[in-house]
Amino acid sequence: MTPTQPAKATSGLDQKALLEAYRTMRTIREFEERLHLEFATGEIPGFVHLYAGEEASATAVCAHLDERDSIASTHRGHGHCIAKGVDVKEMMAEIYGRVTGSCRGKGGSMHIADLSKGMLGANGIVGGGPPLICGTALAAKHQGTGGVGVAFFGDGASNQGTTLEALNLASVWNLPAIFVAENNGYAEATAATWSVACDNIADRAVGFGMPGVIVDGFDFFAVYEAAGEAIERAREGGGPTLIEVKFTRYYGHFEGDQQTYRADEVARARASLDCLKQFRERVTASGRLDTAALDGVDGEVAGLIEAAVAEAKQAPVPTAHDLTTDVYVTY
Amino acid sequence: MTPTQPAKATSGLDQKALLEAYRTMRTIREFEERLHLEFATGEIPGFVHLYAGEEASATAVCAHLDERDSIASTHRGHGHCIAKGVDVKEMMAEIYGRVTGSCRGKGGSMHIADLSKGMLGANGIVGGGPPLICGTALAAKHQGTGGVGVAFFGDGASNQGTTLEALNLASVWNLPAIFVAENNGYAEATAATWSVACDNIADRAVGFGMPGVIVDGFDFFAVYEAAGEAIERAREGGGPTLIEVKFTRYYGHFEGDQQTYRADEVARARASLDCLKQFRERVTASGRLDTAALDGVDGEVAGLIEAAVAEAKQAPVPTAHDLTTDVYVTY
Amino acid sequence: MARTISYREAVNEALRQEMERDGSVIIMGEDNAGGAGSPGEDDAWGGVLGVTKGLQQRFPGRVLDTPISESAFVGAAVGAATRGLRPVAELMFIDFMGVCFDQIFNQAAKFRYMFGGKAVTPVVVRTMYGAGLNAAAQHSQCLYPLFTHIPGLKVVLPSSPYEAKGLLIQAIRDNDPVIFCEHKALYDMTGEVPEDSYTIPFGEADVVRDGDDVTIVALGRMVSVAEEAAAELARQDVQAEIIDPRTTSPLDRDTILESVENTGRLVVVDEATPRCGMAADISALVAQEAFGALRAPIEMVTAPHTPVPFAQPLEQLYIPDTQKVANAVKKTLDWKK
Amino acid sequence: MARTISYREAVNEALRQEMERDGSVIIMGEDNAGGAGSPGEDDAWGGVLGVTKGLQQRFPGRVLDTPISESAFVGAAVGAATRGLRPVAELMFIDFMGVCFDQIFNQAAKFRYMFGGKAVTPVVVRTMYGAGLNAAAQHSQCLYPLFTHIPGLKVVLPSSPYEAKGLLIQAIRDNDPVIFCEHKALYDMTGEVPEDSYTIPFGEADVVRDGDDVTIVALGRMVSVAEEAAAELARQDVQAEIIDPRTTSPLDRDTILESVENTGRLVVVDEATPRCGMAADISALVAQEAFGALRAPIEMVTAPHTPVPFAQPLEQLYIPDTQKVANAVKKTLDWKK
Ligand SMILES: Cc1ncc(C[n+]2csc(CCOP(=O)(O)OP(=O)(O)O)c2C)c(N)n1
Ligand SMILES: Cc1ncc(C[n+]2csc(CCOP(=O)(O)OP(=O)(O)O)c2C)c(N)n1
Ligand SMILES: [Mg+2]
Ligand SMILES: [Mg+2]
Repeated sequence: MTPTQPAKATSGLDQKALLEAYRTMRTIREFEERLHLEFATGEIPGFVHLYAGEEASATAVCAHLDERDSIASTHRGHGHCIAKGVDVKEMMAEIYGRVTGSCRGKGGSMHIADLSKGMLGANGIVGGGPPLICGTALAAKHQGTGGVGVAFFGDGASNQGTTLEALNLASVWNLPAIFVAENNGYAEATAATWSVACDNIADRAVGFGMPGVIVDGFDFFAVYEAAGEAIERAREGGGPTLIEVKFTRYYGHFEGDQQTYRADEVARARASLDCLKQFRERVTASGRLDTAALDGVDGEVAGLIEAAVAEAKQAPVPTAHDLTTDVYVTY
Repeated sequence: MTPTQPAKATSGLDQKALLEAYRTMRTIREFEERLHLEFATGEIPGFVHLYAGEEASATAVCAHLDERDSIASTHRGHGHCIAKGVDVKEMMAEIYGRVTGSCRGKGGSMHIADLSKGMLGANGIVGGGPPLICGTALAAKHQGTGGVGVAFFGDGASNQGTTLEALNLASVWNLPAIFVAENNGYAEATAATWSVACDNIADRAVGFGMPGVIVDGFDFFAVYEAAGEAIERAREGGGPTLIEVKFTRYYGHFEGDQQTYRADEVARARASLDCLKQFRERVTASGRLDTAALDGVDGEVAGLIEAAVAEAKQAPVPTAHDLTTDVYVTY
Repeated sequence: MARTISYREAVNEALRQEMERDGSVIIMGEDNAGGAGSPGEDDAWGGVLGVTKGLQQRFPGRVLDTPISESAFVGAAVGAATRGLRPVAELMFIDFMGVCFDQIFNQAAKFRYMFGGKAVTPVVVRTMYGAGLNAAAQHSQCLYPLFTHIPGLKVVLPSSPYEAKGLLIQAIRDNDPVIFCEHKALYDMTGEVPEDSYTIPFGEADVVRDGDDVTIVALGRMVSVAEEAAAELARQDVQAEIIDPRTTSPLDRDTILESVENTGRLVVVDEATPRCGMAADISALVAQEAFGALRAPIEMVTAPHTPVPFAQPLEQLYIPDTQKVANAVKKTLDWKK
Repeated sequence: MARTISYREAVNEALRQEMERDGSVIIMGEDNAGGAGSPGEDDAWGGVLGVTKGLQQRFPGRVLDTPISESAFVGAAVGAATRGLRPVAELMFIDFMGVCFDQIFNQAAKFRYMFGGKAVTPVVVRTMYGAGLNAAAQHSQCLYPLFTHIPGLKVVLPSSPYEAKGLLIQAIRDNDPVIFCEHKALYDMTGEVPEDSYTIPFGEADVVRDGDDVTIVALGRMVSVAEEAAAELARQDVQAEIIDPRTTSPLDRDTILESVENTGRLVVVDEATPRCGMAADISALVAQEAFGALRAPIEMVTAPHTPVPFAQPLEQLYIPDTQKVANAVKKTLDWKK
């Protein structure tokens, strides 16, 4: 287990890449903030878990990925989807249960997916993703594509047997798999400091024969560098890595959660640690990007999300026919 | 994780305790060696997994236990049963499928149990026991008895999610639970060095916030001391411990296994490491017991096993009535 | 008039009364004690839908939060039950059974038989099932047919607040492992519930409505759907007898068979999917044991053989409704050889 | 005469031929490659009962041993199937489903539906079921009714070497998740099996024997038990038609219904336990769809609602036998209203 390394300036990313990363983070933030508002109107069905505050993790990890690579997500999956390139309008439509959605309205927020993008789905089962990623990593290895599989999972999920088994299997099979433990401090209302019996989730890596790294999840560049190193090693046959990303979620466990179990972490994080704020400061201070360019992205993203919501609300819902299709490929 | 400590002489055990420990180990050995022969005659139904070679583990751990304490075992459960005081004749009858057996012939070798002795059963499911032991330890804690729960499991079982979850839960709940990983080098035909992705199973302890200890499983006294320390700590509210016991099984995975996947470990172990041999040497060299006393025990044990087999073969089998009883307490 | 409370409150009250009565009753589950280790309000949650709220403060140390480790904590409940406790473990959604099923069906369910009648395992697994909240494929299943299939388990499906309380108290006192299935869409249903403690025995169906024309066996949430259908049918002069088995294992065979002997017609209404489900189970029972009385084919009204869809209009089509029940009844009445 | 091989060999041959034909087929399971990391003979085991023996040497790198981590490796097979492989994972005993069920029923089975028809998950889980080896309660179950209950899964029960080969090749080529259930007591059964590759389609029952007096639907190992019973009945001038559905999901409803339309009598023979089982499933189908043809109550011959006992005499009583089948048939023939 390596302690957090302060990330060097802007990690050698060029302007285009920096702007792209910023756009992704901003898109996730805007998507989630808007959902938070829309949910309150009662128009969005089902359970919705927001990723706001955690944008740097999905974005920085997926910045290293391409079409050879696959990811598995969690119930808190919007950010991973966006970072892996799933169409934002289709996502919004899916969350509204429309036939134009990524899953034609049959999955919803908890099962949003786009396999064509290597996004294996949000997952309603805590710990559902890590075993799947052993498989996608195995496929990449078998096919010799150089691809990797990345499993995102929470602090709560780090106590699920399926996750722990997957860590061991990935090591035993020497898979190009990356395990990203997103430690946002809570599983529902339960504190990670209570439910995870060791100091850091990354401490578990040694028991499964792989490197374990801890990174500051508010710092895009810290995550970017740690993920880059792990992914490169995996692509070269060096096996899996466990990366623990520490940060805070900005909203409740799901929409509707009163969060009385919390202290004032969120206000503090928003004020001083926020990944978007930090990113802006870093790239402007280093002179890589100027405020105008960043503001330009903000505007474009706002327009995109606005359009996504408007279109989703207008889109048709599935019909009786859809109820019984897609159960089997052939029956 | 503490490295193996050489055990001090005879661990301060008095003659009676030493003789008792020897008797238990010898009983297990004799029981298993005899089953090995009897199985070959085709008279014993089902799957039989022998504990020969591993006697020191069950015996030394259970030497610290009393009626407040409970254990959960594995498919390789005869040794744990005997060490926890289950009646040897009832055990033999059970393995023969007789109505006089510990489970009235309904369980067999893989489900041999005696709850009245705190022996929660052999278990046909790899990793089945550790969660159960969290429960018995919880009960002891809740009832304030000072009792502990001990889960025995193999190297193969150390990769099962249920086992790993149980380690974490025991720590989180600060349970008086002891996890004894019996690393005999194989899970069926698969090497532990391959299937366990870290160097030692005990290396996993840190990831679950508990001490991890490695002991030489051929050395009764080494196991005795490590277990004693852990059990004492647990009784006093100090929480769980993971103890890895390393040794070799003398027979195949189950009776019938040709074992072509193995090298000559067994011959070497039998010749120089054998727990019974070592025990005899240690207690005689230290002058605590003489050969005659030990030989006397050998004779008594041989007689007991002979009688157990003879009686089991004579005992009645269950009848049609037994098929549908014992499914529910009340229906 | 008797006091009216919700299904959620009925479950909570049953837990509270049993915990008061018997110090060996403990409960455990994710956030059941409100969220351990968190800096804010104590007892903030009471399980995800607030069912156990308030118990932690009343019974300190007897309401346990758990990590997300269903095998470990359900297994712990099972193990504790063999050593004198009467644990109630909450499996938040029945859909999560797949990560802990072994401890339920190979351990708890089989101890007594495998150990020759020498084990007693009084454990209750409370769990939430059913569609209706747009929670999609992994949070809306019924799945109790899977538990009903397993010898050694008892399976309970309360259909009202009154039943929730009485059946849960029975479950806690029962000496066999019990899977107690609460329909998530019923938590806010209110009904009359006595304040005192009472039990409803397992294996005794409730005849919710008398009728001579057709027997409707309805399970869990479907009982109220059947009642609505029966009310509509009554307006058309069809008198349906409605039977709520209350427990699927044990199943009150006699009440069902007697009713069909009288009506000659059977409609089974179940929200679970049809293959190897409860509708098939009850239909088969009747086809074997009351065949002589049957005057029409048995009708089954169930969810389709599909996962539960997310979108609202699809989920509404998925769940059996009054109209489908009424149609099925009419089909049995109209049938001609 | 055609070549005769065992059921075990038929499974092995199907795997070998498909691996030869298609480089994306890989197999994995405990000791499937013989026992990784061990110092002795290579390919020493081939799974616990030798079914995959020889494949590792022929297809290096495509036969994977696994740790005892069923969730992880079954899940890996599922994940790999979404990325272009056609994995066959071995779940050593079906009884172990409880430690990995989630990956099968919530993941593999639901991807296609949840993802709006955009997922293809061609994974096969081979597994061993059934009583007969005195392996007791946790190694002798049938449990395929649990998989049959789940929409999105296909469930296969080959009853002979010929079927084992053809159905397994179909399973591997099929684009849906398939649970392929091999009866442990059939591995040494021999029968004629073509050397060439062939498939048997899913959802097409085999009419094992023609007859006009009664329809016997028998599953898996029970097919041969039904055949023995039919032979005995034939000596008493009763001609039983025997139907082997071969797959429980999809189920060939038509063949069963047509047969009952003709015979008017149904006996379902299944080794699984009865509650929410296949016998009930098929009985319910017939009670709904062929009621008009039925001339007697449906009879079900199944294991009792108990765990599988260890002792030999009990296990023999547990498994449905020829006598019980013949008695059930006679009961349907003797029935008078
Ligand atoms: C197997 C399983 N158990 C429980 C749940 C209910 N649940 C959904 S999210 C969640 C908390 C997850 O916490 P964590 O892994 O830290 O992710 P986070 O929500 O913080 O992103 C729980 C308990 C579930 N969906 N699946
Ligand atoms: C869940 C589960 N998976 C697989 C098996 C089959 N099995 C029985 S024993 C065994 C090997 C166990 O190895 P280990 O834990 O090292 O114990 P040992 O046999 O060496 O005592 C296996 C794979 C099982 N019984 N249960
Ligand atoms: Mg979290
Ligand atoms: Mg071992």
